[in-house]
Parts: sequence; structure tokens; C-alpha cells
Amino acid sequence: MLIKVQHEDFELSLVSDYFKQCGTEIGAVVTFTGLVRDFQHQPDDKERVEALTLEHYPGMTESVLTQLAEDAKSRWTLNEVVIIHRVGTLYPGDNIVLVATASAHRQDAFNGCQFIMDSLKTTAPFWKKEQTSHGARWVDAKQSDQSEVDKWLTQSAKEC
Amino acid sequence: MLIKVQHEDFELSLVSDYFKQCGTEIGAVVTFTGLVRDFQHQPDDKERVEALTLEHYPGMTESVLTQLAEDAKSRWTLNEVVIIHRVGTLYPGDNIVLVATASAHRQDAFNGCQFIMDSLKTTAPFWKKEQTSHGARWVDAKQSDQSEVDKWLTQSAKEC
Amino acid sequence: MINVLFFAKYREQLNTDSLQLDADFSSVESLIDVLKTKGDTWQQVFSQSGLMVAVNQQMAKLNSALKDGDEVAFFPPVTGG
Amino acid sequence: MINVLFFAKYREQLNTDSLQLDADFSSVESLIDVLKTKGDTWQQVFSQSGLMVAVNQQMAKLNSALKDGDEVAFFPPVTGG
Repeated sequence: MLIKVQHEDFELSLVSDYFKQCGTEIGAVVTFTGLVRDFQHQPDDKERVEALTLEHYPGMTESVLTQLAEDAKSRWTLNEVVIIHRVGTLYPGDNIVLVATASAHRQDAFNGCQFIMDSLKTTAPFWKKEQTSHGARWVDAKQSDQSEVDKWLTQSAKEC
Repeated sequence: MLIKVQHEDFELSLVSDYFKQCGTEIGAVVTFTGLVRDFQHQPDDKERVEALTLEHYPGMTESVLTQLAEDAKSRWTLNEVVIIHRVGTLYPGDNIVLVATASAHRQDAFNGCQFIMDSLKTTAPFWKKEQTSHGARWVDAKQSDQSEVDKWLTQSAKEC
Repeated sequence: MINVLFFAKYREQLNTDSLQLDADFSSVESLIDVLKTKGDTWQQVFSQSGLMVAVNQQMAKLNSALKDGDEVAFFPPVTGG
Repeated sequence: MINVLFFAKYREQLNTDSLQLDADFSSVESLIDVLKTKGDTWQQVFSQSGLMVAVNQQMAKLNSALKDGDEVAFFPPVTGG
């Protein structure tokens, strides 16, 4: 398991390099990369985002991310998990987060990766502050992110 | 859109390089990589797979893959799609297929990528022949692959 | 003329990559009827339940119409990815 | 002693990264009651509906118990990823 909170950028190729050491049991690798967009999601809010500052809670962040990876491994058959999240000042087009899962089967890899991303959005202690052409402001949490993670809870209840 | 059928290996980094040219509208990139495993999926079938030969239908393959990318782009908001599938002789641990989607939103990127992979499995004219310790044999199509693609059809019907 | 292609297991079983037929065929089914007469192996291959067919590189059905110059391909269920 | 941390918007609004309190608190709620007395801004921040709290780097609730040496962090809903 590779869990990192860092200022530096990352390359997608680190995923293949890291999973290569896990041998030939792996049949499927899914990666998610989140990047800084230069527009807010809301259609009525078209201020240009010039930069993003990511603050986090050192220590708790790492333990929440590790727990998310463990949770995913307990729900699906995953050989390995990578989570890398950047902090500090980022610009449009910059990488923010990388989540990667390796499994024997593609549905496990897809589900594990999507579950980790959805859960990270609502439980990992990161906060974004945007520098826009109209000034700086803290990004508000989105109700849709809570809905996405609630789907996994419902699914879990059904499985039991 | 980047669609390729090739003998050569590929690197995950090509995805970030290719999507970088699409500008800063992209907030989410999902990749799927399929690799050669050295065991069959069936638990009662533990012959070692020494190599895999992939045959395809030149011309039709490219047009089916292009159509799958178009279908995904019509169902979800995707900025770009990459599909690369290898043919020829491959060994355990080798890459077989790469599907990547870029979108403003993560659920679109996840859904598009998973839809393309599920559909590719049942509609793109590729055939695998395994060289195992017990001899060579053509891989049988899996009913579970048909079930996975059927889910997308059902979902489409519900959306209408 | 119809150009007929065979892939994967069928190609091996029939020991044939492709063949050209000069006759006219109204449908895929009528082409199959003729191919079946080429011997026991041909009879077997074209009686398999998983048989897939493409006409001009598009998935087709047994009752799909054929016209002069068409490319018809027969293959087992696909197993890529 | 309780170590109290503030993050993001709250850190800025309170103009405080962290503070140490020597008093004993039975729960997060009783700690908040004391923090609210520190001024109008504190009153406002700790009345916000989205307030999240962690005790010793684990998500906690308003009625979570506190003991000497605990680290308590207050922050708004998270927005990473």
C-alpha cells in the first residue's frame, strides 16, 4: 500500500512501476487522477480560478487515507492500493490526487477506486481555497459528493 | 480521440501527455489497464499460462473501438477518450489493453471508462489463445462479461 | 462475388483464412447453407451456437441480406480486453 | 490539558491555529461551550451547522468524551480530491 500527502507533482507511470513488484496475479489496474479546473462547477459562477491552495490536517490525513484503502481492500479483492494527494498551491491543469487499485478482476478494481475517491471527498481532512479573478474564497462542500458516498453505504447494507 | 491496435507495449504516461493538450477543462481522468495473468479465472483450472496470442479482425476492430468511444461520449460528458489494444504474443505481466477517459466530472470519467471496457469485452473482434503447461487452447467467452454489458443496456433503458 | 473470412478457432478448425465465392447469396443464411456442404468440419463449425457474423465489418445476423462485393466474416464469441 | 486545533476557514476566522486549555472537559460539547465565550466570532464559528470535530485524529461527535491529553480539532466540511 502506498499512501502519500505531498507538495510535489506525481506521474501516472509510478502506478505501473509500483504494481509491477506485485507479480503477475494482477489482471486489472484502475487509476483516477483529479486535476485543477479553471472554472467552478456551478454554471452561474464563471469566475476564473487562478490558483488553488490545499490545506490539510497532518497526521489525521494519512490515517484517514490508510483507513479508506483498508476499507476498500475488505470490500473488494484488491492486490494493492495507491493514494497520493497533493497539498500547497496548485494551478489550473495541475494534478491534485491520484488513486489506483490493482486486482485480478476489473469490476473489483473499478469499484475499489471509485469507492476510495467518493469517500475521500467527504472524509479526508483537506480544504481547498480558490484564488479567483474576484478574490480568494474557501470552496464549499458539495451535497452531490455526500450523495455519492451515501450510495456505497446503501450498497453495503444491501450486501449484508 | 486516440484509437490504436498495435503489437508494441504502451506506457500509462501517454494518457497524461495526450490529455494535457486538451487544456484545463479536464478535472478527472480514469484509466483502465488490462494485463496478462498467469492463472485462469476458474478455481478448478490452475494450469500455468505461459503466453497469450491475441488475434483480431483488422479494420473491423478499429471501427468497433471508435464506435464504442463515440457511444461513451454520447452517454456521458467526456472531453477525450483513449483506447489502445495490443495484438500478437504476450506474456504474464504484459499489458493487453488501455482505456482512458477525461471529463470535467469524476462520475462521467468512471462510467465512460467502465462502459467502454465492458462493451469492448463482448463486441470488439479480438480472440485470445493461451499457451499453457498443458498445451494451447482458445479462451472461452465468459457469461459474466455478457452480464456486465447487459447492465449498461438496462441502465440506458431506465434513463429513457 | 462474396469475400468470406474466418477468425480464431474457426480459422484453425477449417484450416482457411478466407475464400472467394462467385455465386449470389440472398442472405448470410443461404451462404452458410453452401459452406456447410464443404465437409464434416464445415458442417460442425456452422452448427455451433456461439457463431458470430459480420458483414462489411459490422455485426450482422443470420438473416442479414448480402449483395455482390460484400465481405462476410465468421468468428466465435470475442475474448479481447 | 487539551490541545485544540482549527483548520481552513475556521482557522482564518478565529485567527488561531491552535490553543492549549488546562481545564477539564467532560465532552466536546462542554469544550465548545467554553470556546463560545471567547467572543462574537467564536460564538458564530461554533454555531455553524457544518462544524466537524476530530478527537485524537479520529472523527468524533459533539457528545464524544474527552480526557486529559486529548487533541481536539475543529474544521468545516472537507473539500479535498
